[in-house]
Amino acid sequence: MLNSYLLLSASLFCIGLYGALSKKNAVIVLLSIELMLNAANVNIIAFSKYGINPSLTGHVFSLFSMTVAAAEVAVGIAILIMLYRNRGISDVTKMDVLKK
Amino acid sequence: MDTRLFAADLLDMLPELTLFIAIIIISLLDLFWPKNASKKGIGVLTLIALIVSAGFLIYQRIHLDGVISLLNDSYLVYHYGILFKLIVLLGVSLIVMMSFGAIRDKDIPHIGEYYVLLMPAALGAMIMASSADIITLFIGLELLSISSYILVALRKHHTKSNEAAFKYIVLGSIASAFILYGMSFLYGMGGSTNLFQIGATLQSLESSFHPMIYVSFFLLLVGFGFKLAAAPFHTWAPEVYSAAPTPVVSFLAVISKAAMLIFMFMFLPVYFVPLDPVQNLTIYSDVVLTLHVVAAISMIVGNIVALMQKNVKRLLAFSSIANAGYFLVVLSTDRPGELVYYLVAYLLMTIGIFAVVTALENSAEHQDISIFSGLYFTAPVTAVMTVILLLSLAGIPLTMGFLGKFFILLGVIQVKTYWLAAIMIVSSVISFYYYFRIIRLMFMRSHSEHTTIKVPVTTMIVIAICVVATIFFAFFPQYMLSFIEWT
Amino acid sequence: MDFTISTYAWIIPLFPFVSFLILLVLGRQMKGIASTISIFAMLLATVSALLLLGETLKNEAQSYTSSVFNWLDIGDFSISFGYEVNNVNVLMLVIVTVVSLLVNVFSKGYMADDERMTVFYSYISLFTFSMLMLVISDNILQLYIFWELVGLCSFLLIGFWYQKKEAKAAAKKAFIVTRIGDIGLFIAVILLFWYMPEHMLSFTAIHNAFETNAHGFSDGMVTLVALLIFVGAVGKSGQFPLHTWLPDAMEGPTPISALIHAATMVAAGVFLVAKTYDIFLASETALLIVGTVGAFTALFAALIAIAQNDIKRILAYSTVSQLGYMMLALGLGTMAAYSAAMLHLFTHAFFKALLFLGAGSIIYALHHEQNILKMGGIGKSMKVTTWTFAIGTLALAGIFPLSGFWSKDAILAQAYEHQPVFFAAALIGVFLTAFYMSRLFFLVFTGDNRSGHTPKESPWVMTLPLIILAVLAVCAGWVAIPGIGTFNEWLVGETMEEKIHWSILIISNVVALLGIGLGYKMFRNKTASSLHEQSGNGLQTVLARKFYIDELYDLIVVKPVRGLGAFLQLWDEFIVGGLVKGSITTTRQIGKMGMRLQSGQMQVYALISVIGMLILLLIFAGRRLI
Amino acid sequence: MSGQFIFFMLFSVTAIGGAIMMLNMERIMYMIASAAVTFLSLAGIYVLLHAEFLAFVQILIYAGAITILMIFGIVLTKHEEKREEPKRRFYHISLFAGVVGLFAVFYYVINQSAFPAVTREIAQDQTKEIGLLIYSQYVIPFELVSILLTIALIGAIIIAKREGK
Repeated sequence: MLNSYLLLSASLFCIGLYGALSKKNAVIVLLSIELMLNAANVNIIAFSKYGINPSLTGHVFSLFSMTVAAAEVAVGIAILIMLYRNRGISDVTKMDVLKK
Repeated sequence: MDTRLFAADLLDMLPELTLFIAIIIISLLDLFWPKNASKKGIGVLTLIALIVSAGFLIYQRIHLDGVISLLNDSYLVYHYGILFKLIVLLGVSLIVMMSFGAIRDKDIPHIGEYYVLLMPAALGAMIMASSADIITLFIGLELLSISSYILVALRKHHTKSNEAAFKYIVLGSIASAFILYGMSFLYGMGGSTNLFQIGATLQSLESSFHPMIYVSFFLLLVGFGFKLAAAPFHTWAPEVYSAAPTPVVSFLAVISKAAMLIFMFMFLPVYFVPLDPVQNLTIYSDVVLTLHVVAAISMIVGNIVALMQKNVKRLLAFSSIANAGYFLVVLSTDRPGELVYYLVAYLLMTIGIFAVVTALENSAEHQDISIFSGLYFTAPVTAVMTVILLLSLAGIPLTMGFLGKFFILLGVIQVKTYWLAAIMIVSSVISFYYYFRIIRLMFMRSHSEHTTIKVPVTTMIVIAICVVATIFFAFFPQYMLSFIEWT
Repeated sequence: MDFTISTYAWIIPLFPFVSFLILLVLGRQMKGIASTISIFAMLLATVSALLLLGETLKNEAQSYTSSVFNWLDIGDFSISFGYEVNNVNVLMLVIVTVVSLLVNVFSKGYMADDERMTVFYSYISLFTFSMLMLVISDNILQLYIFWELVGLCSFLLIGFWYQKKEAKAAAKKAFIVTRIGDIGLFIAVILLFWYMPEHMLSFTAIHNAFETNAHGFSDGMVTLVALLIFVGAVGKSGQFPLHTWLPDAMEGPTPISALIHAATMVAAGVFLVAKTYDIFLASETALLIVGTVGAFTALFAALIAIAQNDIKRILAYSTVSQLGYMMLALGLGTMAAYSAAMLHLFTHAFFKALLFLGAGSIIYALHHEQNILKMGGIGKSMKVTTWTFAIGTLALAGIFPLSGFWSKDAILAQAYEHQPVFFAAALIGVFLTAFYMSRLFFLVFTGDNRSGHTPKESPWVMTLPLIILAVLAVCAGWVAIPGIGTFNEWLVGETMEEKIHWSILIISNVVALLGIGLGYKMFRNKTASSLHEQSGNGLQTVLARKFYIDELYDLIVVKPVRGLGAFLQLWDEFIVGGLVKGSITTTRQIGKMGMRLQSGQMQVYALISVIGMLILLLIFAGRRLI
Repeated sequence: MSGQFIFFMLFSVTAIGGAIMMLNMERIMYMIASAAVTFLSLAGIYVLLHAEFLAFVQILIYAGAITILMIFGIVLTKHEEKREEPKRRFYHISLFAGVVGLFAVFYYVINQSAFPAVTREIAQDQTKEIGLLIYSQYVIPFELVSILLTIALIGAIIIAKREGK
């Protein structure tokens, strides 16, 4: 049973990664990253039931990681809003003024 | 084996507690700070908090006997941890001092928050040095990362800076996701969040788990390499370095790197998993080999691409990528003493050179390498000190930079990794060239950019501290080495 | 222990260092007196060095070592920062201080118009300091440190006129080529560190360990270490195949060429081999390689010198060739040859510095004209320069009784006794040296003035050093007149049985005179037109002009020799030059690739990381699992 | 086929389906809605894993807070809806190969490792147990998280704030 959960999480991680690296819309990129973090949480919770030495620690771990994810996305959106206000873009492929 | 924290234990956490309380108090003070008063007061308070915290650390070190372990071995107070924390505090203090003269209102509208934010970042790094628990490590890392995302974004009216901040947070979050995913595997196989227990359990696992152990390492490596700015995970660094405020850049270059080194220093022992008892082969040996390869790529890419740069901060970004390579080398030879020495050397020369850059770019209003031209004729003292810092970065003898690299090389040759030693020597030879380019620029009279340069007093003090220490600890490394080796 | 100056030898390098600091910090305000400060500091250093010499002459040969402080103490080993005073070191101290003093004085005139004079003097002071520290280092790590610093100064000074494209290119080349040598030396230092008993790196310890055979090295390792040290020496002393940077280094100011690229720094390679001679003595192979490289370099650099027209480049190749002589002598592996090498180092420093400064005086008078074909007839108007230059030429050619004669003879005699092949090479070298120097001399000082300038004798600050050096170039060799001089015993500390090879004394003189004579015949009193025709169509001129003798020589001796020289120059340009260019191109390519990664697209950045991770994973984990 | 497995299949299909929909939807609001579906399905998965408290938190934070934040982000930044495909074919091919390669590695690794089939029953009163853990063993990260949230709050405000000029 554990394998199924792990595979679910692996698929979510890879889909999230694909989204983060292929979508042009900055908000969706952030959302895809949330998906990757969520996949890690699925992993952790699955391990806390089926892993070696199951315990509630995993729950605590994923609780923390959810909080962190929320904080990260809040800052990310704030930066995006600032960037949009100054440059008027939200397309990540157009963010290339720094290339050399 | 107690899993609770008692009031008495708080004494062992005084340095961190100091910062914790300072963050709360100073950020509240910042809210009620008089509108027209200078925000430098916040900076001074921050500096005081950092120094008090460092004072507690030194006190703690003097009275330290062995290892203090709290909360079921998840929080450790030990010699090298204290050294790392002192380095972090030293670095942040220098950066705060540098900022007094360097940060201008038109650049950063929220100077008070700027100073406040440096503290949680330092706190995150300090916690990582003490933590043997992956949850605490992760939270410490994120505290550091999120603070630095905000720090990079503080230059609000600067579109390049906005863009760099967004790139930094997106890439940084992806790196965090990789780290978290890798940690989840470690947690699953180790059955605990405590690194010692994970290490013990991993060793007893049967060989079918080995692939997963490898994968957990490589997942961590992505995040680790990213935040250390080691190639091929370095690509963000030139952009963020060139766009962020210079004191923040020196923060990223020094403190973030130091924190990541602590992070990996904690994780590496987990991988002492025997593969083949006959050949004395462990997963650790593969891990080390991987680190060596990453180190080699970083040194080559960093030093060579730096040759092509015209923007000072991009040049220094690549130089810091190359330095990430040197750090990886010493990390993989498992010599904490040398790591600390080179870390201090790197801290001094990097913060010193960024202090110079911040004064020059504020005066010239651009970052082209030509800001250095004719410096010797407009500001001779600054120029001479810059030369010393650059010589140290290049690893010319009689500077800390040379001794640091010399120690690293001794270690590499001792473990008979000659190819890595060769790459290290050759690539640092290449680095001479771009550092000398800057030096030569400074002694060109005709092309002088500035008529006069005003280096703010605090910036000058920072530069002077860095230069004097760089020279002093090269001539008398004994003082530092005996402190590092103190038992 | 009585009061001895040896104990205070560490003061000598401090004079130039203090002058460096003063010039560096207060430089801008004191532009006028920068030279005075530097000269005064060097004067003090020279006097102290001479006092020290006086003391060592009185005493029996003994060495004084002192560690100033323990520099590094890690675990079970310690490296001290100290100094050593023995006769070899004192000899070097005297050479460096005297030449440096005279060059300082000379530069006051030569660099008078340069607006960055302060920078120039601060570089010179820093160089002299580093060189003196290198000389008195008591351990090889410390020596390495100053070895790097002198290299750094050399690099900065070659590129001193950064506006000149050639100067920049030359600095770059010197940088890359000498670096190869430095890496060799550095690896040798680290190997010595790991394998020496108790990680001792002091020269005394190396000496003791290798003399008593109590070192922890295998035979192969000894050879390796010796050769790595030699690689360092090859780079610094411009030996084949790393010699190519030295002629290019002539793009620097001429006084610098005299000081760094003729008399002192380039001799550091020879000095290094001499300091670690015990290691070389322990390996036959290493000695043979040292000697062969030296002999080959001596010969082929002399050949190339014939084909050159730039006065400084001729002198530069001559330097390479003379350093080759020293290496040749060291390769013979006897203590007598060792002291012959040091003697030649000693005399060469003076007459080569003299020649370079003389060349500087000419170049100064001719408004930076360096091509000898465009000089001529200077002898009439620049008497002091001419006479001193003549003395230098004769000394370099090895004419009795000037200093070069005695030192070269000592090397020839030793080569004759131990390695006939080297002897033959050295003898041909003597002929070639005499020839290219007389060519230089007669083209420059006799005949028509082809420069288009009216030369004036240089001011006294420039001629005075020339006169002093000329005196030294005459006398310096007398310390080692076979049978009379006591140089050998003083240097090595043991009495040696000396055979005086009268035949060699005579042969070498005759050969040298032959070379000069040939040069005289061919290049005396050239007019602009005769030079032009000579380089034109050969056979017709022979018949028309009826200069049978001249042209016959030209055809059967000079042309082939010059052809060979030109051929060997191809090595410089294509092999070493190609190597330098190749390494630059490769780095540039990698750099461009690295730059191309910076596309500004963050998603690309992330993908690079992920794919990089996957590749590493597949390589390092995959090999265990598949 | 146990009931648990049926529910697992149901939730995972909706989770992965939601994720894929998120990548392929035309309109941004639909994308966010699909992501919300994924987050909710994952809450279901957590329930299956006996992590009821976390399932609750998941709904609160992800399906609630984060989705709302994203909608804020969408509203505050205008988006051109038309999709013109950029000419980054090489990039997309290598991206696809990279992601598939990564998944293949995960697949191999997960199938290789033989976790023991023992499960230990976790305490009934999870909320209390988690609370106890947080306030004892994990009190340090807990305090740090409080700082982290404060910092993120301050940071988000000062960054997003419009500067009066």
